[in-house]
Amino acid sequence: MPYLPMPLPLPYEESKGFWAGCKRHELLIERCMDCHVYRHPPIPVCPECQSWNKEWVKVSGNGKVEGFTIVTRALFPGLPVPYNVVRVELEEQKGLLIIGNVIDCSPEEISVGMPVKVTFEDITPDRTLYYFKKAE
Amino acid sequence: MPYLSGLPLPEPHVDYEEFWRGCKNNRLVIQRCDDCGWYRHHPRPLCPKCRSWNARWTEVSGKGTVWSYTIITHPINPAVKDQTPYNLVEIELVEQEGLRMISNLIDCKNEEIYTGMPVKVVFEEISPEITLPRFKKTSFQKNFL
Amino acid sequence: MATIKDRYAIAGIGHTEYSRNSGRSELHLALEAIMGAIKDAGLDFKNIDGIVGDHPSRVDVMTIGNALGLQKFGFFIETEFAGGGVPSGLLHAIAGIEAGWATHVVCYKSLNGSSKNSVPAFEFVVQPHELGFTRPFGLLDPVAYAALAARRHMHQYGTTSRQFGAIALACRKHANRNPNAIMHGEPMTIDDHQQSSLIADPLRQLDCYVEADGAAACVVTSAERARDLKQEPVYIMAASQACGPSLSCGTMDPTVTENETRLLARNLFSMAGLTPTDIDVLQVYDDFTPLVLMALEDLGFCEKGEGGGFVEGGNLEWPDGELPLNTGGGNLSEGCIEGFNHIIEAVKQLRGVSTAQVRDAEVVLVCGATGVPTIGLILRR
Amino acid sequence: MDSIKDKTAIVGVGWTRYGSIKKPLPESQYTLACQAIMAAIEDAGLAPKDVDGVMRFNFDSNDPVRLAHSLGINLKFFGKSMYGGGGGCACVAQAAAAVYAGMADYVVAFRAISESQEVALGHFASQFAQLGGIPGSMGWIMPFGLMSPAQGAAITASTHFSRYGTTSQHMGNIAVAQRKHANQNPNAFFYDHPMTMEDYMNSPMIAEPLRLFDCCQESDGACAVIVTSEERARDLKQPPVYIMAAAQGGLWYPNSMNLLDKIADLEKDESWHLAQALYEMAGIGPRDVEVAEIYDHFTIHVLCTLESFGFCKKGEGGPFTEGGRLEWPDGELPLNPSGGNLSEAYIHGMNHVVDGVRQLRGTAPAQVKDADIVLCTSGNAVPTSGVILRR
Repeated sequence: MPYLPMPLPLPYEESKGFWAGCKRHELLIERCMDCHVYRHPPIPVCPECQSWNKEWVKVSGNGKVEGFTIVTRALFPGLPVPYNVVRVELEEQKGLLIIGNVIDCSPEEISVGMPVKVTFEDITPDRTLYYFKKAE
Repeated sequence: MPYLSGLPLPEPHVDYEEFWRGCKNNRLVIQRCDDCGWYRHHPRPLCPKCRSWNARWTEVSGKGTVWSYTIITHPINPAVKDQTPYNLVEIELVEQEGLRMISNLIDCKNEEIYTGMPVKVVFEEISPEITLPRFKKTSFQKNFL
Repeated sequence: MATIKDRYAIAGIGHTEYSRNSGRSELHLALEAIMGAIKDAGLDFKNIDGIVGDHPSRVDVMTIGNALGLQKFGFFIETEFAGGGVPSGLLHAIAGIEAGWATHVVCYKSLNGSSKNSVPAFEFVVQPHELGFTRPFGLLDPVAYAALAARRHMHQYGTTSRQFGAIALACRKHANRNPNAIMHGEPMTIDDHQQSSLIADPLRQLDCYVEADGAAACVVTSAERARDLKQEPVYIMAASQACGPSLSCGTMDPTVTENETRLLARNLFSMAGLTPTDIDVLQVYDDFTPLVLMALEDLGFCEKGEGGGFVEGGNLEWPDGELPLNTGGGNLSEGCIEGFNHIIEAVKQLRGVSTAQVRDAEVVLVCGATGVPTIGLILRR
Repeated sequence: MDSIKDKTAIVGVGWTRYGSIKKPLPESQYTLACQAIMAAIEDAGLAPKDVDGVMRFNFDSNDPVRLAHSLGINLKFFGKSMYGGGGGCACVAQAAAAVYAGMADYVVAFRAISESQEVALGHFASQFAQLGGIPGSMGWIMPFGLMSPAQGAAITASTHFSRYGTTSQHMGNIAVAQRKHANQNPNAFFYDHPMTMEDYMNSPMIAEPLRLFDCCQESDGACAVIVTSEERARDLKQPPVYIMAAAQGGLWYPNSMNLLDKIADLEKDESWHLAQALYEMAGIGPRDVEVAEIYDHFTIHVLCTLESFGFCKKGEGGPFTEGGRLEWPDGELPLNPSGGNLSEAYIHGMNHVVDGVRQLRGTAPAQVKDADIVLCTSGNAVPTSGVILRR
């Protein structure tokens, strides 16, 4: 079951690897092979050292909520409110942010700084989305 | 059966609704400056000649000549797949030099079309909301001007 | 407030291969071309402090800035009107440097126009309602607009399809000297042109541009700075845009004397202090041959209505023609990079490294598309 | 480096009446654009044919062809800014640059907006259905229900709240101050609708912690300004308002996540970068600014922008809003005296520039006494822009 009845992302050249990783229930983040700095969303060239050499690295999926909102007014037909949107800072690198939802968690429980862990949901036979869960 | 089908139709819009309402009533109405008398198509807020805001939707004769034309032979656009060849004409209305609109000629073989050909408007209902102005050949003899 | 004449220069150029299928994303292509241009200029990425993006915006300028690791966030804008607007990137770059926001600005264009391997466009803007006066009648593609204009020109001035073909022929000949041209190695005769299939009468397939995948980029800086860089500067003598009330009902009038390109010519030549006879090489946006013919008239290379005669007899062909046109092959035969390929070729001519090098070429005119708001440049070495 | 400081001036301003999606104006976006531009031309004492350049917003469908058609003019410079509300002052800036570079003599910068007519409901949904999913970089955010700038701003607010102790009351101070200003401005949409802190607190939650009154309106209307060289400006009808500085600012983002509020760095956000560029070009500091025309899509971003422009320290934006400091006529830094996007109308910040000019002419509805220097900014949290004006 998806957390929200939203259309799925259309993978594009740079994002294909990421979504393929999700399919295998792996959170892959692009990293420069020369200076080892992570970047998300993926882009062909390293913003730190302009190297073209990059690799997908499986990260722990651990992080903490850096900011969040509880949406109470739906902008898309059929969206159940309230729902949460979180911006998570992954533990691998300061400022490595990713957007997601925290599932199995009431709006009152969510706070900035809350530790979370990635989880995966197979939406269709071909497509998997990542979410976060409250971690201890 | 309309001349072309499945194409995007005009969407309702305050600046243009009088034109399409006219077509629905089988009248070709063109925006005309109330101060200097200049016709303008497509419609726009100000008269580009005298910058007057005053304009009136004026029924025109619907007579004109083919200013230019093309026969679309290759369906580059998927919307017209299986509908080629079709003609596309630019009509200059008799009311004013340079007063031109895009349309199609119906009941006319593509080979018959020529630049300068006299034509007259006819209306083709496409949907309950939209009627399109198309053109038919006519002759200069019948009190054309 | 001095005029910009000769105070700005193109210091570096870069481009990818032009192909039917690049196999890379448009972002990837753009970065290759841009990094190539920066290297060509002998600059470091850190020197770049302004970016001018392309239209339609396939590759976001912010993504480019981030990838290049730019430090200073001085200046960014994107062009518009596709082929009419691509060279306007240089004009905006000049304005940005003149205003004091940037010192070295990169301009780029990237597209997978042939393979269509693009991130799908998402429209935030409602389509202009004026399209209701054209689309229901099947006026859907640029080729149809060009066909209407061409037919009228033929009617009014006796222009012929073979004359349109002469333009295609010149571009193809030039492409056959340019290994990066998509149509390299595919010679063409006027009979080939006449026998190619009708697309929108009177336009034939060989009157139309060749779709391509590829990217091109350049670095613009002040003439002063450019002189200290790796390459011989290519100076920008004039840059101007033009848009007037003559575009009518979404169509164009090939007969009026006050159209966009005519206005553009007036602006350009007066800024540069030149006349058409001073132009050694011409790079005119060539999506459809009739529009090139009309642009030649409107730019003042011949009288209105005499374009047909002017393009005949190899007049546009390297090496012997009087006015070599699109010496890289242009959109018609090199591949359509929406006019940025014309800028690259102009710079190559002025550096003396074109594959169809015009002897002693000193002044090149680059002209954007006719029939839309347009832009032109006059460059010199 | 040579710059445009004081080299250009705004010589004409024009605006229309304002409506909203709940009380729409009958005019189209096209008509509104022509109305505002013609008003600005008249205000400047010019004729339409004098105008030879236009700068518009990227979301504005009034392209130069439309304007040339309707106004009957020839243009030799035109362009559009980028990133929606971040590009308003960039329109003015590019106009000034074009004038300074000699590319055009009189350039109009404008925004016409008709949210009642042009923003089709379900527009997104139908496009996604057509495409079969969410395209490009929007795929990183929209599947998670993050699809409006308000929601992005709410995430930023939560971070600001948690890091600095900012409260809803602080954001409310901004909304209430601006509403008071709108009550002075007969053309403001909320002219005769006073609002108390209690009203603010009772307004419905949109995306926690953002309430309805933290958000800009959805408006109909248009604003236009005319930029020319300082030499030409001296001979025209109105006292010139000089452009002391104009700049763009922001961060190079990893991707065009247009709907994601991108403030990952609260310390040095877009407005911080902009402030450095503007103050450097103008040769002034925050203490010299007498009127703050701060782009207000959301109150939280006004607060962030005030911090970034150095009116207070980072993190102290909350307390800075207290004690009527931002309120005309007695506050030390009158904020958006026209009512701004929140309470005058959402003309994408071009109304801020118009009010800035009127302040310096001494003809504003809530006139700040002896105003000499005005700061106008565009949207924070996207690549942004700003101008500093003086009389």
